Amino acid sequence: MIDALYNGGLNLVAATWWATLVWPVLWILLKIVAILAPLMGAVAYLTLWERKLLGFMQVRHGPNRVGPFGLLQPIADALKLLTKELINPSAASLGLFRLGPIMAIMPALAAWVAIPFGPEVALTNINAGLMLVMAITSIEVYGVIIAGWASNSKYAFLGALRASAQMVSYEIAMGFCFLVVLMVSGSMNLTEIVLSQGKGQMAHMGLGFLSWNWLPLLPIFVVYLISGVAETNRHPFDVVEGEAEIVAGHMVEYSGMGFAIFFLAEYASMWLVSILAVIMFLGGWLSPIDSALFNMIPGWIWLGLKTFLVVSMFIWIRATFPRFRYDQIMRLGWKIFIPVTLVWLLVVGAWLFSPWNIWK
Amino acid sequence: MNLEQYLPILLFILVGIAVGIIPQVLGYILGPNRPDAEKNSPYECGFEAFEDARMKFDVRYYLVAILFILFDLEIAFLFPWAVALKEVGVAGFVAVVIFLAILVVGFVYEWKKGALDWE
Amino acid sequence: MTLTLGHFLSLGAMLFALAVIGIFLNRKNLIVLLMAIELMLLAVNMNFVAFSHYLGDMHGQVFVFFILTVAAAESAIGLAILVLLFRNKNSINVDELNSLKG
Amino acid sequence: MGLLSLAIWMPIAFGVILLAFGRDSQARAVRWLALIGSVVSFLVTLPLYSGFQLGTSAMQFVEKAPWIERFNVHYHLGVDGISLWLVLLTAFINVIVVIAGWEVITRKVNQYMAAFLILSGLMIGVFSALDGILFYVFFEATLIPMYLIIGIWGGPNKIYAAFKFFLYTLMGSLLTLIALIYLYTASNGSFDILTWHKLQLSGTVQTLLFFAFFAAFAVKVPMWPVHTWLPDVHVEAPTGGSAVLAAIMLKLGAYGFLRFSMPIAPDAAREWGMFIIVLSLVAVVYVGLVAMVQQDMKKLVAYSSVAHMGFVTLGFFIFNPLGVSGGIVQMIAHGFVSAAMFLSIGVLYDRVHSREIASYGGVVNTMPKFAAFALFFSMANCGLPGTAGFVGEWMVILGAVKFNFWIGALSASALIFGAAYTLWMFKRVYLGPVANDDVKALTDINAREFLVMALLAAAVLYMGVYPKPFTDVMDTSVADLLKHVALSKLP
Amino acid sequence: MMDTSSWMTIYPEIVLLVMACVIALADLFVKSPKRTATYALTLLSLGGVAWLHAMYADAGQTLYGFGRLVVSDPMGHWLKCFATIAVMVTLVYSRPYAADRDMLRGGEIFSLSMFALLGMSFMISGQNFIVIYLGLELLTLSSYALVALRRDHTQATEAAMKYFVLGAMASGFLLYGMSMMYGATGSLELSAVFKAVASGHVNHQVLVFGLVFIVAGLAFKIGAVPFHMWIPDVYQGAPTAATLMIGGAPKLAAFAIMIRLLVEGLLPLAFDWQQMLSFLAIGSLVVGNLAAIAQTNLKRMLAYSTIAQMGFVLLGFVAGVINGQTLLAANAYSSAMFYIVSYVLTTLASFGVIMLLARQGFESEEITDLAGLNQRSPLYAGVMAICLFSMAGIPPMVGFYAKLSVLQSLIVSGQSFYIGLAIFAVLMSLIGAFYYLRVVKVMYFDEPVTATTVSATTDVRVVLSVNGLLVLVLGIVPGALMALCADAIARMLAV
Repeated sequence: MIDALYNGGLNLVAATWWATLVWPVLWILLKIVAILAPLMGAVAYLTLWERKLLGFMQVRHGPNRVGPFGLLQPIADALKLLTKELINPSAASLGLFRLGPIMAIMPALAAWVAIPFGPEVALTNINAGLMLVMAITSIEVYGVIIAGWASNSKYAFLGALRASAQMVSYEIAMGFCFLVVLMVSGSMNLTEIVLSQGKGQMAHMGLGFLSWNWLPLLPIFVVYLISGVAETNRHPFDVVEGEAEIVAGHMVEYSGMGFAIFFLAEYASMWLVSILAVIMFLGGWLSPIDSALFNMIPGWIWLGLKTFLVVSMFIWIRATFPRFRYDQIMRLGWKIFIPVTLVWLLVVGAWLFSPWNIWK
Repeated sequence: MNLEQYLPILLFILVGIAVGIIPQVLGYILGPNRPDAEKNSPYECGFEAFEDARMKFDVRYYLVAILFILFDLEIAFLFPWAVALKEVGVAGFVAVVIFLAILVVGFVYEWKKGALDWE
Repeated sequence: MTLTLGHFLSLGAMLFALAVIGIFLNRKNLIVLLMAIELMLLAVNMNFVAFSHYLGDMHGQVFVFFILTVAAAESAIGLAILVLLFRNKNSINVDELNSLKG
Repeated sequence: MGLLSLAIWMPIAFGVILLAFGRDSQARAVRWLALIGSVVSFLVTLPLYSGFQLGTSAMQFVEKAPWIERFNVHYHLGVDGISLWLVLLTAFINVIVVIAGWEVITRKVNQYMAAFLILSGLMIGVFSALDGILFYVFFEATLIPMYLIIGIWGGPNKIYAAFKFFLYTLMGSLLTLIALIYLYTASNGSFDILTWHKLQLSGTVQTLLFFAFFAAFAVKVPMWPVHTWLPDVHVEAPTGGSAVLAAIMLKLGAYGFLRFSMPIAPDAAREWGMFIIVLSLVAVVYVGLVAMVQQDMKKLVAYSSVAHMGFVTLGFFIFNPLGVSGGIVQMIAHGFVSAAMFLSIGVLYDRVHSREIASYGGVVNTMPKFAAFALFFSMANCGLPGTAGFVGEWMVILGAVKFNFWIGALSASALIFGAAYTLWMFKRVYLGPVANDDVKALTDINAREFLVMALLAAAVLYMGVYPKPFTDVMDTSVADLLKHVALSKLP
Repeated sequence: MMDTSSWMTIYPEIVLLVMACVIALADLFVKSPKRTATYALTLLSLGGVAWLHAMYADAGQTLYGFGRLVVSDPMGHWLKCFATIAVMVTLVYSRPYAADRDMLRGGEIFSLSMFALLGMSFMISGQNFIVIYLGLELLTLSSYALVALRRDHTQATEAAMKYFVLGAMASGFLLYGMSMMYGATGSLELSAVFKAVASGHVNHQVLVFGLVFIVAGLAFKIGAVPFHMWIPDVYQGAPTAATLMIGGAPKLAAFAIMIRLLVEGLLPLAFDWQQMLSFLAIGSLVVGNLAAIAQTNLKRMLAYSTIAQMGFVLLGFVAGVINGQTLLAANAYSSAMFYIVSYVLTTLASFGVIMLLARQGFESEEITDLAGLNQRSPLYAGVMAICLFSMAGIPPMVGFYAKLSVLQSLIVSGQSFYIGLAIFAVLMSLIGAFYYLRVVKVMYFDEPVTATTVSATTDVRVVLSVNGLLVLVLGIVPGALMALCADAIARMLAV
C-alpha cells in the first residue's frame, strides 16, 4: 500500500525534477509528519496522563472538566498558551532568547529519525543509529544554556547552569550504558540492537523477554532509566525548576508559546528516552513470549505498549520520590553511576570473552 | 557513500526547527502584544534587578564541563571499539582495560581532589 | 557535480587559512582564538578523512580520532587557563595580554 | 705525566685549590700558597731548558694522547726552540706577578691569585700545544681569567676595557676557528699542527687561511691598526694584569704567526709579507710618535708595546734568520721589560693613585732606589746596548737592512723615537725638583718591591749581556722554519 | 600485538606511566607542605627510568614495536635517558622555588613533569605520525599546565595563555603538514613515508607543500625565527621552575622529532628542508643574538639566547646531505645532537642558579639582581659564569665543542654556502658573547645590592655544583659524549 502511494505520487507530475528531487523530499516529509503527528498527540496526552496518573496515585481525579474525563484538557492548554502574550524581557538578547526554545525542541524531535518502529519501519536505518541519537540529543543542552544566558535573569542563568551541568553529568553515565549495550549487540544500528535481543537460549525456549538486555544488563538498565529521568530534568531530579529555589529555571522568563515549546521538548524527550529504553533493553517491538496469541499482536503495538509502561514509570517515580538536593544529584551521577557503569562495562567485557558468553 | 540515508536526518532537523519557530510566530500573531517596562523587566521576585545577570559563577560548573568533555570523548572513543569488540578480541579488550585503567586513575584523582564534591 | 579529493582539500585549506587568519588578526577576544585553534584542527581532520577515504586506508581516520581527543583535552586546558587569566586580569581581551614585553 | 703537562697543570691545580678553599679572612695563607704554587710551577719548567737538546728542530718533551677521538683531536704537547723560552718566560712572569700583587690586592685575594695561576697554565698550554683544537682551547680560555682580572681589579673604566679586550680578541680568534676546521677538512681529518705544516694548499686557500689567522693573531699582537684595544685595556687593568698582558699575552699572537701563518700558508705569507712589513713599520714609527704625546704613563708604555711588537712582526716577515730570531728574542726581552715597566708604574700608582705624567716630578728625590731601577728599565725599553731590549731590536734591524736598506733605516729610526718618549717620560717623572706634596710623601720601595725589581733587572741585564743561551736554543728551529717557509706548498 | 617484544620496547615508558599514575594518586595522601615523600618517590622512579634507558641504550639494539609504531634504538634511549635526568635535575632545583610560591599545594608539579616526560619519551621513540603527535601533545599539554601552575600570578597565566595559543597553532601546522604527507605518501609510518618519497613517484610539489608546514611546526616548537615570538614571553612570564621544565628536557625531544620526521621520514627531501632550515637558522641567529643584547630581564635574555642556540642546532641539520650524498649525515646530525645535549646541560645549571636566587623572597629575574653575586656566593657565581661562557662558546666549556662540531659539520661539506654560514654563525656568536659577558660582568664586577648570602638546601647545592662542574669537565674531556652521540646517530642512520 505504501509503495502504491509512493508510486502514485511519483507519477503525479511527469517531470524529472519532480521524480528525482521534489517528490522524494516530499515523501520523506510525509513520513516525518507520519511520525511527528502521533508523537505530538502522544506528547499532548502524556501531560494529561501524567496529571491523571498522579491524581490516581494521590487518590484524586485530576483534570476532568474539559471534555469527558478531561480529555480535551491538553487542547485547551495549547489554545491558552497560544493566545498568551510573548514577552520579550528587556534585558534579554532577543535573537538568542528566541533561539533557545528552538534548540530545545529540535533535537527532541530530530532524534526520532533513527528510531525503528518495526523490523523494517524506520525513517532512516543507518548503521550509526545510536551514535546519531546520542549526538542529536546532546544538542538539547544548548537550548537550555542559550535560554538561560539569553534571558539575562539570575534565576534563568543559575537554572540553566544547574540544568546543563546535570544533563552533561548524566550523559556520561548514559553514554557508558550505550556502550555496554553496543558491546553485547555488536552494532550501533538500532534495528540490529533490537534483533540481537531476540536471539539466545531463552528466546529459543520461547521466553523472549528473558533474553532481552534488561536482565543480563540489569544494573545498566537501572542506571539508564534513572539517568534518563535526570537527563530530561524530571522529578525527582528537577531542581532546575524547583519552585522553591529558582522558580522555573531557564524557562522563567518565557511566556506563551516559548514556554510551551520547552514543555513540548521535555515531554518529547521523555518519550524518546522511554522508547530508547525499550529498544535497547526491552526488546523493542519483539513480543515477550513466543506464543501464537502474543505473536498476533503487531510489533508496533508491543513497542508502544512497552514505551507507555516506561513513560508511566517516569510518572510513578515522580509521584513516589521527593526531590533530590543538587549535590546529591551530582554525587549520584559522578560518584555512583560512573563507577558502576565502568565496572559493569569490564564485567560484561570479561563475560563476553568467557565460556559463559550468552551473546554469541 | 550512501548519502540517501542521511537526507531524512537533515529534513527532520529542519522540520524540528520549524516546529520550534512556527508556534512562536503563531503565538506572536495570535497573542496580545502589550509590553510595559514592569512586565519586561527580568524576574527577580519582584525586586528591581540589581545588576547584570551574567555574573561570575561557581567554578565547579566549569569543572563539570571540562570533565564532561573529557569523559564524553572517552566514550566516543570506545564506541567503535564496542561495536568491533568481537573482531578485536581479547587483545582489544585488554587494550581498552589499560585505557580505562588510566581513565580511572584520572577519575580517582579528581575524586580525591574534591572536584566532584558539591557540598 | 561530484565531489573530488580536490574539493575536500580546498575546503580544508580554506578552513585552515581561516583559522590562521583568525589567530593573527583577532585582537579582541581570546575565546575566538580558542575557536580558531579548534577550527584549525578540524581543517586537518577534514584533510585526513578525505585522504583516508580516497586512499582507501583507515589509518587517516584513526588519526582523526586521536586528534579529536587531543583537541578536547587541549580546549579543556585552554579554557582552564582562560579562566585563570580572567580571574587575574578581569579581561580576556587579546590586546591586554601585554604585561610581558621587552 | 710529562714535564709540559706538569708545567701547564701545576699552576692550574694550585689555582683551583685557591678558588675552592681560599677565603679573604686567610689572605696571608692564600698569598703564600699562591707564591708556592707559582714558584713550583716555575721550577717545573726549568728542566725543560736543561733537558733541551740543541741542534734539532724537532719537537721535544712530546706528549701525545687521544683526547676527542671523534674529531681525531689529540692531547699533543711539545716545545721547540721557538716556544721553549716563551714557556719559561710565562712561568717566570707568573712568579713576579704573584709577588707584585702581594699587598696591593686586598679583596678576593684567592680569586686574584687563582686567576693568574690559571692564566699562566693556560698560556703555557698555548705555547706548547701541537694540536689545533688544543691550541685554540688554551688560546681562548686565557680570555676568561684575563677578562675577570681586568674587570674585577681594574681601574675606573674597567668594564669598558674588559669588554673591549674580550670581544676584540674573540672576534679575531673565531675566524681562526673556522680556519682550523677548514684545515681539519683539508687534511682529511687531522688537527695535528705538524701535519698541517706539510699540507699542500692552493693559493687562494692559503690567502684565506692566512687572513683568518691574521685576524686572530694581529689583534692579539696587536698590530696597527687593530691595536686600539691595547692602550684602553692597559690603562684600566691592574698592574699585574698589565704586566702579564704585555709580557705574555701579546706574544700569543706573535707566536701564532710563527706556528700557524708562516708554516701553514708560506706562499701567502711570502706574498703578503710586504703588507705585514708595512703594517709593522707603521706600528714602529707612527705608534712610536703617538706614544710620545701621551700624558698617561700606562698608555705610553702600552703604545711603546705596540711599537715593540711591531719590531717582532717586522722581524718575522723579512724571512731571514736574523730577523726571525731577533723577533723571538725581542718577544722575550719585551716580556721582561714591559713587565718591568708596568710594575714600575704600578709602584708609583699604588702610592699616588695617578698615572698622569704630570702628577709626578722629582721622584728620584724621594725614591732613589726605585728611580735607579726605573732608569735601568727605561734604558732597556729604548734598547740601549747591554740591556735585553737592545739584542732583539738590533737583530731585527740588521735583518731588515739585509732585506731592504730603507726598511732597515726606517725601523732603526724607531730606536730614536723609543729613546725619546721613554727618556722624556723618565725625565718628567723622576728628575727635576719635587713637584708636589704627593711626591714628597712618597716612600721608597719595600723589600718585596725590591725583590720584584731586582729579579726583572737581573733577567734584563743577563739577557742583554749574554744572549747566547736564548739564541742558541732557537737557531735550528728558526732555520728550519725559514727553510720550510721558503718552499712552496702550492700543489 | 600482544607479543612481549613489543612491550619490551616501551618497558621504561610503561614504568614511567605506572609510576606517574601512582605518584599522582599517592600525592593525594601526602600532607607535608614540602611534599618530601612525593619528591623522593618521583626522583627514585625517574632514576630507575633513567637507568633503564641507559641499559637499553647500552645494549645498542634497534627494535621496533607494535607494528613499527615505536622504535627502541640507542639514540632514542640516550635522549630519553638525558631527558629523564634533566627532569630530575629540574625537579631538584624547582622544589624549594615552588614551595615558596604556593606551587606545591598539590603534587601536580611532580606528576605533570612525569607526564611531560612520558610525552617526550614517545616523541623520541615514535615511528609513526600518530605516536609522535600524541607524544608532542602530552608534553605540551602538561607544559601548559605547568606554566599556569602559579594560579594567582598574572604574568604566569598570561604566559600560559600565549604559550597555549601559539603551541596549539604549532601543533596545527605540524598536523597539517602531516596530513599532506599522509595524502601524498599514503602512510603515517615514517619508513613507509620514506620509501614513498624516495621512490620519486610522488608529486614533488605536494611533498614540499606538506614539508613547509612540518618545518614550520617544528620551528615553532623549537622556537626558531620567525616562529619564535612565544619564547621570550613564556620564558619570562612562566614561573622559573616551569621555564626550566619547558626550556630544558623538551629540547631533547624536539631534536628527536626533527630527526624522526626530517631524517627518518623525509630524508629524500633533504635538499628542500635543508634550505628551509638554513634560513630559519640565519634568522634565529640574527634575531636571537641581537634581541638578547637589549634585554634587562635575565630570563628573557636567556630566552633570546635560546633562540640563537637553536639556530646553531638547526645549522647542524643543514649540512647532512650534500649533492644527494648522505656520507656526512652522521657527522652533521651527531653534531646537532651533541649541541642539544650540551645546551640542555648548560641551561639546567643556569636556570638552577636563577631559581636558587629567586628563593630569597623575590623574583631574581633582572640581570641587575645578580649584581655582585661573586661576593655573595662565589660558588654559584662560578657555576653561572661557567654556564654563560659555555653558552658563549668559550673553551674550555662544553658549549665550545658544541659550536665546534656544528661548524665542523658545515665546513666539512666543502660547499661555499655552508662555509659562509659557518662564518656568519661565528660572527653572530661573537655578538652573543657580548651579552653573556654582560651578565658575568654584573656578577663579578658590580657591587652587590644586598649583602645576604645565598643559602641552598643540600640537594640543590650538590646537584647544582655537579651540574656546573659537568659543563666544565665535559669541556675538558668531551670525547666520550661526542662518541656517544656519533655512535647513536650512526646506528639510527644505519637502519
